[in-house]
Amino acid sequence: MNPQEPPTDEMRPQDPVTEQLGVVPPEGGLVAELERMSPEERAKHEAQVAAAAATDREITVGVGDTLLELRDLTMRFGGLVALDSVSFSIRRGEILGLIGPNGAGKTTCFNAMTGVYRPSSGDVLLEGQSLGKRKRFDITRAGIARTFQNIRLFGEMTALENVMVGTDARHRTSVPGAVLRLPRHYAEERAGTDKAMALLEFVGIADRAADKARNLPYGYQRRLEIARALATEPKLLCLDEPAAGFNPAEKDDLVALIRKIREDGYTVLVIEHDMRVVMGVTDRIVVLEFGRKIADGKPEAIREDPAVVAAYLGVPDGSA
Amino acid sequence: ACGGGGGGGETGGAAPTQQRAEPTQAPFTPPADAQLPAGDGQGQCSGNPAIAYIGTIAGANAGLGIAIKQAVELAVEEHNEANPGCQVSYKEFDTGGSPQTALAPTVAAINDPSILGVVGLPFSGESEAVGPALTEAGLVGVTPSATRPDLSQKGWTHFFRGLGNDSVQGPAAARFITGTLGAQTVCVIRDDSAYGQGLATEVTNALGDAAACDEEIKTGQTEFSAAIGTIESANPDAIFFAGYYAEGAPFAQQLRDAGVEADLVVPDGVKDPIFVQNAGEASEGVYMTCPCLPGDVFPEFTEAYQARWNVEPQTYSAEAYDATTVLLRGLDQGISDRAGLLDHVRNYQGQGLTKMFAWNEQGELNETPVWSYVVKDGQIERLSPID
Amino acid sequence: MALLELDGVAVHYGRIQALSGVSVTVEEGEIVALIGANGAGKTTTMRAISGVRPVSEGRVVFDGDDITRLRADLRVQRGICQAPEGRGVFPGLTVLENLDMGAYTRKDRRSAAYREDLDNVFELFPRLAERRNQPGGTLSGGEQQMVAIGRALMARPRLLLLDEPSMGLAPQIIQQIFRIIDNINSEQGTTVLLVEQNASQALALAHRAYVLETGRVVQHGTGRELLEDPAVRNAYLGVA
Amino acid sequence: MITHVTSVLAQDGLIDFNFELLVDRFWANTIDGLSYGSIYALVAIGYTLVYGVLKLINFAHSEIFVIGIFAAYFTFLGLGFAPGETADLGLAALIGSLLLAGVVAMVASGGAAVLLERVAYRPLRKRGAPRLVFLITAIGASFAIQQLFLIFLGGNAQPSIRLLRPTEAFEVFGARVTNIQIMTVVAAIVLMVIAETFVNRTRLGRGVRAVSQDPDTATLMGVNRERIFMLTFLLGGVLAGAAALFYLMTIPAAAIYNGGFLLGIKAFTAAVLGGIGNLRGALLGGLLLGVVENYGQSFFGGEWRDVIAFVLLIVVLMFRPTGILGESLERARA
Amino acid sequence: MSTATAAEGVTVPFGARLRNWWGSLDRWQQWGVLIPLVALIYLLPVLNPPLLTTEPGTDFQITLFNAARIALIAIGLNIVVGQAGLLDLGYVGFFAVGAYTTAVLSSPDSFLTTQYPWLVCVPIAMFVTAVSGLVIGAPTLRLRGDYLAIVTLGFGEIVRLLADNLDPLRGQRGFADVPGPEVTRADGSAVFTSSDGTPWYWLTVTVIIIVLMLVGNLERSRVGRAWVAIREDEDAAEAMGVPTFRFKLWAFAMGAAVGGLSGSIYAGQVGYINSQGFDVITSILFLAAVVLGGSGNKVGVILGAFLIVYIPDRFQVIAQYRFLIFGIAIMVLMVFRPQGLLGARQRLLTYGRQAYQRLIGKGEQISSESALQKHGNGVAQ
Ligand SMILES: Nc1ncnc2c1ncn2[C@@H]1O[C@H](COP(=O)(O)OP(=O)(O)OP(=O)(O)O)[C@@H](O)[C@H]1O
Ligand SMILES: Nc1ncnc2c1ncn2[C@@H]1O[C@H](COP(=O)(O)OP(=O)(O)OP(=O)(O)O)[C@@H](O)[C@H]1O
Ligand SMILES: CC(C)C[C@H](N)C(=O)O
Ligand SMILES: [Mg+2]
Ligand SMILES: [Mg+2]
Repeated sequence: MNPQEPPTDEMRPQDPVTEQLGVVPPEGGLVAELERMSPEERAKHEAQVAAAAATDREITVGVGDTLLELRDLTMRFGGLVALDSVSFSIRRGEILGLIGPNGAGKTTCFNAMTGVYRPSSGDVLLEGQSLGKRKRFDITRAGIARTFQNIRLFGEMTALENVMVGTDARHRTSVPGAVLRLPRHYAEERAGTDKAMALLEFVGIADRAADKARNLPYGYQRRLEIARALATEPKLLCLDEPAAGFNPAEKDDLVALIRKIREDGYTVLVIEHDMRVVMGVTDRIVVLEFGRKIADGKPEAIREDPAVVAAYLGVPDGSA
Repeated sequence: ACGGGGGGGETGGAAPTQQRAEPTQAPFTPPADAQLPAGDGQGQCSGNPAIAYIGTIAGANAGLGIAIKQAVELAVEEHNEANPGCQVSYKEFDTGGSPQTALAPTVAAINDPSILGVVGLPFSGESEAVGPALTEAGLVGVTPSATRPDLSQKGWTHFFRGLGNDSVQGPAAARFITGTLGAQTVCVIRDDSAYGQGLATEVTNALGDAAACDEEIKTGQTEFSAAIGTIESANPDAIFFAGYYAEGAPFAQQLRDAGVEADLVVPDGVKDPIFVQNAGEASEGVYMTCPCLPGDVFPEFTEAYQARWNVEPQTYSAEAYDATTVLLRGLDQGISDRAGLLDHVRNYQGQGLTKMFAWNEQGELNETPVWSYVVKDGQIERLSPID
Repeated sequence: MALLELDGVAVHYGRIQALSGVSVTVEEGEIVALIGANGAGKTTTMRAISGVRPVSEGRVVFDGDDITRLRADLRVQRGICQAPEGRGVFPGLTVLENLDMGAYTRKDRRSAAYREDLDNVFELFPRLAERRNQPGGTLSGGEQQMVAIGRALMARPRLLLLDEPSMGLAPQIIQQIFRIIDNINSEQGTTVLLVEQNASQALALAHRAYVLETGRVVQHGTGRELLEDPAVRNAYLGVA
Repeated sequence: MITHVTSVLAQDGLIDFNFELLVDRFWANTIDGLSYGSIYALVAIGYTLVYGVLKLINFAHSEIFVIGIFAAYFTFLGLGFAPGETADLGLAALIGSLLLAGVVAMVASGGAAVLLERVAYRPLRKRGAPRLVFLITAIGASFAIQQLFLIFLGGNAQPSIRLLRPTEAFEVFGARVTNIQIMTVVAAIVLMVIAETFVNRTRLGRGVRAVSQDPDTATLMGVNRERIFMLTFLLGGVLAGAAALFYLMTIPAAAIYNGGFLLGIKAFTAAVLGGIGNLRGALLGGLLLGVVENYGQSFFGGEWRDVIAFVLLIVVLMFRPTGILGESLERARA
Repeated sequence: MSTATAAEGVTVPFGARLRNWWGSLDRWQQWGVLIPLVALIYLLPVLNPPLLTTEPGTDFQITLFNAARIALIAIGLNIVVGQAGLLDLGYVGFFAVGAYTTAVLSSPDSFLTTQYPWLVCVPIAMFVTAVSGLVIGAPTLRLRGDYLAIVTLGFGEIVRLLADNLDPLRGQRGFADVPGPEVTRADGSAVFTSSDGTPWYWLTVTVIIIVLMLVGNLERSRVGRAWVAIREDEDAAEAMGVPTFRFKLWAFAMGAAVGGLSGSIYAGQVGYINSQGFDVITSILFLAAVVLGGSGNKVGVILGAFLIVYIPDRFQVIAQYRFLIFGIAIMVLMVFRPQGLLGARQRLLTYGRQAYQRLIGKGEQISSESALQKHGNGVAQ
């Protein structure tokens, strides 16, 4: 999946975590292990992974109708207007880019959508339903999942468990069920583990499944956040600067990953500063500046938009 | 406008002292025939009997416990020195002073067959917690200080109280306040201990209409402006403080600082030289009641204690000394089992330093005088028995 | 003599070895870039230099002195200053106080030079000037990044360590950042050690660069050389 | 004659109200509360400082305070004042003695706090112990110090020594204000202002704040973390020492091995009430706690004092989850 | 904040070593270790091992019982503190509620006219305590970190003070003659008496084993995961769809119920309770048991509880110094084992193990951990 091999286990001659686990990873890491498998084994394994990663939720409506709508969303902090009646909508199945200068209000927009902040005015509608009064966890269950600009993982949990917390959003076992180990507990637990593992593989970090999240390098942590968000089976996946801290090659992988996510039927909203990523992956782009929407259109149009160039892009992107 | 001047003129609160004669000291001669631990030096005991102190050593209110423990230890030492024929071991068990922790050490004492008698437990609460266990084991316990009345009503056969209980002291205190001191309105301040609560109830009941206000404080409290405020507002002729000296001393001091001149009467839990030291000048003229004969007039005991422990004997040291003596007398006679010692105590009759020891069926002393005291020139001086 | 020299440095996290035998030299007045994939050990190298992560093998030499065991805050006094990964903005201090913290070891905090530096930072990042009294914790990600860089500049270090300075910044500002780095290097003579994912720009700017892979230096050379190296291009510049 | 009249909790009369007394004693309670609250405040500052920097509830701080009490006490004794009496001193001698005792107490408490930091907390830091471990170690230290006092000085309070009798300085709405009360309140405010100035206006103070927010990054700015920790403990200890002197003057029989416990808990409550980590909050919390406790005692009766304190805390936190002056910093940004 | 340790010089943490060893055993080997170990635990009061015993200072059986009841408390508190990361300094309040509920229902001193047998009181006490957990938790659980700590401390004190102040609860006069289970020997004498710790110890150990299993089930489930997530980052947990408030309440209620259970057993054993001994210090000692043993590790906290009770009791003979020893012991232990006697990661790793196993396509079994451990070990060799 990557022209450059991801760091393998060779660099970690002794990993205390996996050691404590009593499972020293197979020599050469997971990848090597997969390679060692016989074709049948391999096929079976991949079928398992694919089945587990596929979302259970059927997509009832075709691509195109509105999934999420922001209506005159305004967010004030004291005298500061971080969002100034911003309206736009996201259609099912699309990848929407949200860009703008630093401090334009992009993250604030995420926060207002996911219930971290209560909007000062305006409303957010998911499939026509207002999210205004709903609790944060409920919004997630309703179908919006996100990653964080400043990574927020459960540091002491393993990568796998981090993702399982995400899968739990769709589980219903509560205390009595867990205490008494009811059948549903088993079913959910098993399904959750499988799915989580598959997701880790999907984002390419399965070989560190048993490491504490805290100990993962920055780039891995970002991917883990994506896997965790995906695990909640969102209708809309919101990524806040997913490519930050990636090198160009890794960014290419990320673009491929986001495309794959979309192909699996997710709708994606992505904040990103890297124009190659933005242009490479989005179907449509919304541009914010000083809390106001200044443009909304296809990537090609946005690239040419003089207002956007002035406010944001500056000299045509030279990094590519 | 607070304190001395305030209140206005109804019951002549300004000068209660003029309505009564100043209480005076009644003559008292310490008992000449008091039994001492040393005895006659002819003690012969069989086996290696032991006496145990069970009570707080390191826990809360350790000070009270240690005063007792040290007296017990002193008594045993004096006894052993004087009686080559009877060497009694001393053992101690720390209960931590609370009913929650008292049981394990008590059971340990019970399980030690050499222990024939116990001095303790000092506090009413822990005594209550371990009572059934001691009775079941038939291990006699003489408490030098637990004064809650109902301890003797539980049907325990091991329980002997080495002093009068609070249902004796309470009414006596009330009589002293209204009678001798001639007070017509009284504020009763209580702490939250089983002892303070019980005593305050007894006093309040006995005071009847004279009880003008009441206020509760907590063990460990050091600042009493609110309680004193209540008193100032009520402007009583006298105040009764049902609690221990740890709170009594700062209370008295702050009371006088606030300018309240009413008579202050305190019970046995406060009757301790420490109170005088800690309340400073505020202790001057404070009246005390105690279900004990004056224990502080025994220079020999005081000196011996001071020499051994480098501190003055404290609240119930003398009672503990006496209680130990009672047990030692039995051992001197060669008693070698618990039943025997229990029997010995039950039938014991003898003068102690502090009083005459002879118990009734319930384990209460027959003679339970309550004495009044006053602090004068920094000394606790006995006045007279309250009748 | 080199300003900074890492000699066979190894660093462990518990029993995970994150660096093994890393040797890096930075000459006075140079800009040196470190590039590598996620988890290669770039940040760890920076931490080893600034002293927040102890070195288990090898030596760190700064300006001729062995500072391998020197406390981190004393290294700052010698002129090593780091803008850390993850920004490390003090959330409860205002922008101004944050910047002032950068100058903590400076003796001339009442002087004109100090004021001038402050004005410089505000000029570079007008956004920060607007927000000078806003608590750091409420800034946007990019604004925080500006604070982190500005704060490092306030220290007027001899050796400036920048860990992914362009992360989270808008394209326009990124251009600016690279210009700033160039400027302080050429005008103030500050030596810079730079970790960048934006490898092409970093390599274009740097005099020399090192490539880290799984905790080892696998390649080094001038910026230009590496920029043209097919393997590097393939692995880090995303030019398939 | 005033008796408890109204009853709540229906017929049982479980809790009595005494409205009359509350009104009657309003000003007296306010003044007493302010002065006692000042002592809470001075101790609270120590909690708040240490908490702010190490996120550690330093349960041993109450013992640091007790050390100050004993230090002041033995200074009195050393100066030749007799237990059980009130000395009769000229103004100069009085001020001199008090100053000396105060300095000794502050040095003793401050030194003890620094020592505690060294022997108990620093090793833990070096080993990267989790936060709760510090808390438990603090408890261990608190036990140990208390027991040392108990073993060496016995279980009773030291005989009281007084250099100064509280006398009425002036009256406020018929309530008297004593000389000691004035000294206490003034000292609390002055010391608070000094501490606050130090933390907010000096370079080292800024180091303290930086370390409290992000110790690792602070190091990268050249802040010597260890020195900041030491300084924090020192400052907290010194203020506890000052509090100890005024406490001893207010309650001369305060020199007892476990004398810090209750006050410590109250002071900590005060610190949280005001917003832990906030110096002004500690002062405000202390004063408020002192005053409300007193009103409550008059209204409900003395046994409810501590209940009132904690209920006040809970109620305040319900409405202001980070205390009265607590940083209402938006929670860390998502 | 941590210092470097050279790779060679690293000592494997004791807990990890123990775990490795445990993981390296076969299933039957594990049983082979476990059964004698449990048997040994049950036999302790009878064996009264010479070096371990607390006698002559304190009755060893009762010390063991006290250790067991504190262990039960520590297990409950560990749910709240170790799992969910909610610092509760007033846990003694729940213990008190459990004890008082039992006493009020069963003591002749009670204002109630009927006295119920102990066995009836226990479930009621647990229920009442759980409800009190909800009542205290509902308004306070939105507080963060140490604000929660001090508020719980306040609630704990309020519980004690109510017991002290309210007349029907009898303050320090207390409730006497709280009965125990009505079991008699052949000769008609009661088995459960306050002076014989052994039957009570056995009872409590049995209860502990049951509670451990149930709590273990919880921890190895979605619920336990949610707790840890909340502990690690409450906001992120909420964003991942964890109803944090509800799960925190559950933690509080579960923890409280276990505390109440312990209180109830305790009241039955001592037979007498009053408002003393439910103070802040006691509460903090409970916490010390948890932290000392290894917050988050159930076996660890049991060990911690044992130490908390055992150290002071062991030094009864030098009573004056025992709390000094105790205080210093705590400090020293914490310095040498800052993660607690046993570290906290045991449970979480089992998932990794399972999933890893399944991923590499070998272990198909998910229900039995030991099978996986065995398997995992196979890979390791
Ligand atoms: N809690 C808050 N209090 C005060 N101001 C805030 C708060 N949160 C955000 N802001 C301000 O609102 C503005 C928008 O911030 P936001 O994080 O949404 O920017 P952004 O578009 O995500 O920028 P970046 O690309 O740098 O991440 C910023 O100027 C920020 O300082
Ligand atoms: N605190 C830690 N504990 C354990 N291992 C760690 C820790 N920090 C980093 N590591 C490990 O050290 C290795 C190097 O990490 P480092 O952060 O230096 O990489 P990096 O090159 O900066 O990566 P990125 O580009 O993602 O920031 C990684 O394998 C990582 O898992
Ligand atoms: C030591 C004593 C003052 C004890 C008190 N009389 C009680 O009953 O608890
Ligand atoms: Mg942002
Ligand atoms: Mg990095």
